[in-house]
Amino acid sequence: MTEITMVEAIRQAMDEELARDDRVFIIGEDVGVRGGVFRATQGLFEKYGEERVMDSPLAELTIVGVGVGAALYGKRPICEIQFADFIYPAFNQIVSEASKMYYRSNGQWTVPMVIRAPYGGGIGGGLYHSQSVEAFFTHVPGLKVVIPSNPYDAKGLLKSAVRDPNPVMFFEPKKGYRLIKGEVPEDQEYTVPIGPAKVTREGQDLTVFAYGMMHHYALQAAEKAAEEGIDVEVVDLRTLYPIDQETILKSVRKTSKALIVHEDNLTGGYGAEVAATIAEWGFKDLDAPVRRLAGPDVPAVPFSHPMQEWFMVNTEKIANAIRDLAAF
Amino acid sequence: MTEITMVEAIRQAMDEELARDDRVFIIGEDVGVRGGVFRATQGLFEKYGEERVMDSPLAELTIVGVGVGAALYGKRPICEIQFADFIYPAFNQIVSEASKMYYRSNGQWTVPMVIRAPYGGGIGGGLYHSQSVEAFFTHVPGLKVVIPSNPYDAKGLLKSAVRDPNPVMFFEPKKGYRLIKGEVPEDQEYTVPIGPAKVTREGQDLTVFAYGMMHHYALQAAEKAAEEGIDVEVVDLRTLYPIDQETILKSVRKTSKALIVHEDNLTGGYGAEVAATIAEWGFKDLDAPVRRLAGPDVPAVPFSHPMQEWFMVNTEKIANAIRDLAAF
Amino acid sequence: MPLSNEKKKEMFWTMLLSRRLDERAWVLHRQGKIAFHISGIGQEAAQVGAVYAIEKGKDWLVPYYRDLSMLIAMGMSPTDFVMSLMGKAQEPSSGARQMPSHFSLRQANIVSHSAPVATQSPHASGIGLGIKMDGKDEVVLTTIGEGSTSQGEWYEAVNFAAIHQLPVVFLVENNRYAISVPQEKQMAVSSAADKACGLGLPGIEVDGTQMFEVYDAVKEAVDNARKGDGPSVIEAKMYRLTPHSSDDDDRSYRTREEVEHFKKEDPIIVMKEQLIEQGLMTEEEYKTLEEKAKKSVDDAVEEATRAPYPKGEEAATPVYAEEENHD
Amino acid sequence: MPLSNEKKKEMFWTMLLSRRLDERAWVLHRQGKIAFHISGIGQEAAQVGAVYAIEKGKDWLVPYYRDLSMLIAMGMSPTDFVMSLMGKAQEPSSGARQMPSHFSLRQANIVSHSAPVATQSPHASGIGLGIKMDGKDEVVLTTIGEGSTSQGEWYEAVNFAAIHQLPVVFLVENNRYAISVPQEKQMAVSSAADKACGLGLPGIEVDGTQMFEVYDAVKEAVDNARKGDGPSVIEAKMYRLTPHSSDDDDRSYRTREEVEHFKKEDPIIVMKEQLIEQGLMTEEEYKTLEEKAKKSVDDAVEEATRAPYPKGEEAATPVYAEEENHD
Ligand SMILES: Cc1ncc(C[n+]2csc(CCOP(=O)(O)OP(=O)(O)O)c2C)c(N)n1
Ligand SMILES: Cc1ncc(C[n+]2csc(CCOP(=O)(O)OP(=O)(O)O)c2C)c(N)n1
Ligand SMILES: [Mg+2]
Ligand SMILES: [Mg+2]
Repeated sequence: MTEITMVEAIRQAMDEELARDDRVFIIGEDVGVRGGVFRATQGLFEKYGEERVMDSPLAELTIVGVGVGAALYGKRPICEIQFADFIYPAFNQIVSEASKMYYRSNGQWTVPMVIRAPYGGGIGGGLYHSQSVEAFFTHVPGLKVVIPSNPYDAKGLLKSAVRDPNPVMFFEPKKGYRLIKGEVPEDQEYTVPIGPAKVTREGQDLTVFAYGMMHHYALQAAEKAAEEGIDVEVVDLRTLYPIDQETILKSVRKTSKALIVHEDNLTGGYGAEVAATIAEWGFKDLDAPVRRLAGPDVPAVPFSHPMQEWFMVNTEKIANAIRDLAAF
Repeated sequence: MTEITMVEAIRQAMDEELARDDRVFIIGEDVGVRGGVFRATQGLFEKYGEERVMDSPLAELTIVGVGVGAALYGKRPICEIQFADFIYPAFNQIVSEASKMYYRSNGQWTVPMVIRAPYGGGIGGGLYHSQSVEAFFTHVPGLKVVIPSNPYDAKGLLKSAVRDPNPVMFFEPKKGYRLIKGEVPEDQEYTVPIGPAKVTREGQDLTVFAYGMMHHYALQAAEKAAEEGIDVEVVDLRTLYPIDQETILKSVRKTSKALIVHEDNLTGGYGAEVAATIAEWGFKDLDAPVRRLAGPDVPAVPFSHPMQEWFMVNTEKIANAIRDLAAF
Repeated sequence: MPLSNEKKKEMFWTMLLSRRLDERAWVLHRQGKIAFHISGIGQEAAQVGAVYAIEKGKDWLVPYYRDLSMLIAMGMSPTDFVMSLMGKAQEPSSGARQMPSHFSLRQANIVSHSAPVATQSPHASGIGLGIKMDGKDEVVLTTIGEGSTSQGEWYEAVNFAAIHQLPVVFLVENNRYAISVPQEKQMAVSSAADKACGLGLPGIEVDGTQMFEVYDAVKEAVDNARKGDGPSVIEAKMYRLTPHSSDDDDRSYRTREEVEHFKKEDPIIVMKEQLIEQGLMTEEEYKTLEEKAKKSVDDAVEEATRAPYPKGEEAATPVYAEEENHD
Repeated sequence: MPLSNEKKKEMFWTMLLSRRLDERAWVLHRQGKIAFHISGIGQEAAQVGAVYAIEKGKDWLVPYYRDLSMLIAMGMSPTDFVMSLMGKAQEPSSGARQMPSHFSLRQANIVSHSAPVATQSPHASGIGLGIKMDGKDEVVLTTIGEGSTSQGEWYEAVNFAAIHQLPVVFLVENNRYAISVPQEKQMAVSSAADKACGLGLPGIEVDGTQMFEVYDAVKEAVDNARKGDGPSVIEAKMYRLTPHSSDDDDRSYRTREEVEHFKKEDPIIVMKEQLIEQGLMTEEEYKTLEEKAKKSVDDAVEEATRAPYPKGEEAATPVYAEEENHD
């Protein structure tokens, strides 16, 4: 086991999948000689050549639409969207085409593709380099939506995503790219299955549900709370869609209190679905209101530092929410 | 008062607003001589001329993007998207531009525009002429999202939408265009404010929250339930975003049981937010799990009649859900 | 190699069969037996001419909803089509999930398309990219209406194919209207073929009522693509002889005189007369074809009528694939 | 009416001030005093040449993030700009909500733009439509990078303007790269101006280091637009002399030799020499301008440094307008 960063784990996953299956290729803006603006594809162009690590025109619709076509032909594209904020020009191809192709052809055509995009704030990116976009896709049957929170999962889930016969939206918490480090087996291949959420900290008093960067903070907040005698369970949702109701409800059965955390805007965010699931199927287990802690309902994360900090959920805010809920 | 159809109410609203304010104009596919594929703009081309009732190229991005520009200039565009299913090419202009312009310019620029689109299934339209798309927009601060359920509201809300200084998504339940009739004052101008939901039937035992066509069915189901001695309150949500928490929570305080109904797919649908709101702020009032009745999690409404009926929520299914919840 | 006389007759037969099938769909709609029809009437010459330029079982077709005669040429049976009109479980495109005329035929390399226009165009480029990557000599033919070339999606697809010199032929079926909107409100050029010059690939205009001219133009583009000389845009000019669909009423936006004028240039008449004139077909033979077409359509309607509807709950699947569908 | 000598000197001054301001931003970044900068260095001649062709206070500018010298020309002060670099509350474009160089100046008819490229282009067409509807003789100038013309959004915007003959000038600032991606991977034509022919409007190519040539080309297009003769596409060729932004490292995708080569064609040098050669400016005068620029930038940094940051909770508004913002 060696300790590597999130972005290195992602790079390794693509490297290994490119080596394993020559149908796999990468397409996106600046993924070639530049190695990606976050260096996620660094060295891959040199290793696999221009055709398998392909600079696209500056057009997200092209990246995804061509990806869908290549997948129909029998390739396994990994489409990189430079920032999640720039995925909207491709929205039609994702929602009308990739997600519905299998169903609408009654199983004739599959679209095995991955759409990778760095998401999230706290990096000084302002309104258009900080967005969380997962909730637009966790409502679209036919898609899978995955968000890893640590290098081990990032690598294992991305490898599973590449092998999945369905279109997988793979959102990467960009603030964690270099910040979050973790152990990853060195000489041993592994994958992490798409689907199950994971209890990453056992506890009795309440459960915090989170993903991506917020999961990282949730673990830190749980440690703080532990010092104050609050025993917090933490669940890393990891695969947001389809939702893992079982793991969620099992944890609520145990702790009877739920706090859902994401950095995306509150209203209509993914947390609403988790809360609704609990309110519908875990109602009898509940000892307290289902709480959500999320970004405020303003258009996006502002640039200027004080305003950014005001927007962002962080360890302190989570710890406060834990205290409140524990005291209920 | 005369009884008119939904689509006639919508036509009247546009007619009156075009007459009232010469900054108002309509742009969309086939809205001109053709009068719109649902005849919502019938006669307006003849009355106001080509420039104010303008056939666009077949390009939704153009319709909305040009609309944003015209609004910045000082016009008040009404953009028609022929079917809600075709709104995705305009997603970037709606989500990145229209919704964020006011915030990002710190209040310098407003985008007073309405985006109208017929939505919903049950009309034999198959996967791409039946979609409900509201949940993609009830998560976007800066937008307002309105769905009327009857001619009176359709007319009054659309007039308010045209006068609103913000971008308003106005989704029209197309199955109700001719099916739903209602009284509308003949010689008297009126508007209906954007914002408040409305209790459309008072009851004690449980509340059904619905909108659009499903609200129509919900009222019918409530009548059925009444025959069986179940006293149902019905709330027409009408303005979905920003959400009217107050009316929702007040009704739950009264009935202690909530059933949320929409025809859009269940998971990640608008019902999730209503349920989450209730689970968070109405928890103490609840006597039963918060129930959702919605379209199944398949990509969209299939064409063939038996499969369409399987998909669609209807009066019978709502009545069953009411019985179940009442018995809890 | 020029088209043999046999081939030419076969092509005319395909036009004719498609036309009679298409007309029957309108009748079924008037009879209340089907809910919806969208027609290819008036576009058969261009469609059949174009599709005969690609190789069945090898090349790829990424069609749009008016391409009934292409589908017939590629092996979709009249019964298959009538089943899709009726929403029968066994219709091959989508198991009755999609509206009729939203085609797919996996075994014939015909890709499923949707209703939002122009979404198919980038798929064609993506398939072309796959072909180029594998060094195959396959070609992709994709079609679209002239109005739909207003979508940025079409521009991006053609641009990508031009940059990478992909083996794709972009055929624009210009029937002069997008529902009610005439070409002048879609573009400031006189032909979608003119758009090609701005993207760096050849743009060719051809008379869409002349089946063999369309064939020649598309064949040349296909040959170029196959050789590695890159993509082309071809616009075939024609006229939509019916309303946009069974939901449309075209009287609000075009005069009856205009429609009558173009009925005289109906490609079925044009091509029939051409074949007879050139001595490739006699009036007798033509009558036999007509009878054969009628019988084929009658049989299709009968068979399709007997076929079962899907059960409602069949709609629950297939949302996610367990395995990819490739060989 | 040809440009007066005074005007020409004023234009050069605008270039120079912008350049020194832009360079200071890089310094501030190296000093850790600002978090981000995206530069217009190398593009000033084209920008100033173009923006002087529209009428201040009457015409409209829909810019993109490299247009610092256009903004300076239109009245944004150096202090305003440095405040935006620092995220200070009073910066005029967005109250520090947007990243620096995402401009807006309501009172100067400069429209707020965002980061997703090409979204501004349809706005320009929409403003043009408004102008035409009102029968005004205003004109819209909008800018974009050559890479961003790959977006369908740009195509649709230009197509709409061409169809309706709107008073819009689409200026493409071709600096040869989109971050690391060279023009050949964006298009199969040699200039974005070539794209115009496919859309039915004039397309003009011009040397972007020649300020007065750019002025002449844009002025002609503006005059045509004002007369009702419709839109134009103009491509100005230039070179991005800095990395894409302060987050970029351009060594991976272009050689130092290439950059050095283009540094010899730096528009500041080119235009300075031209003005001196033509006797419009002496070396002495130039030095004075340099000193004035330095002082202006020094003052701006000092003033901006003193200006307050916003309070965090100011970010809670303004999400919804109570009233529209028009006169
Ligand atoms: C994105 C999108 N917008 C609108 C529609 C509705 N619609 C269906 S066909 C059509 C006209 C298409 O015109 P054209 O491209 O010329 O093809 P034609 O039908 O004339 O063959 C329209 C507007 C659609 N299917 N997709
Ligand atoms: C829709 C979208 N995709 C990606 C990006 C990231 N991005 C920012 S600038 C840029 C390159 C732009 O190149 P070009 O249009 O040539 O303008 P230049 O920066 O060279 O002036 C990219 C890819 C973006 N801002 N918007
Ligand atoms: Mg057409
Ligand atoms: Mg560039």
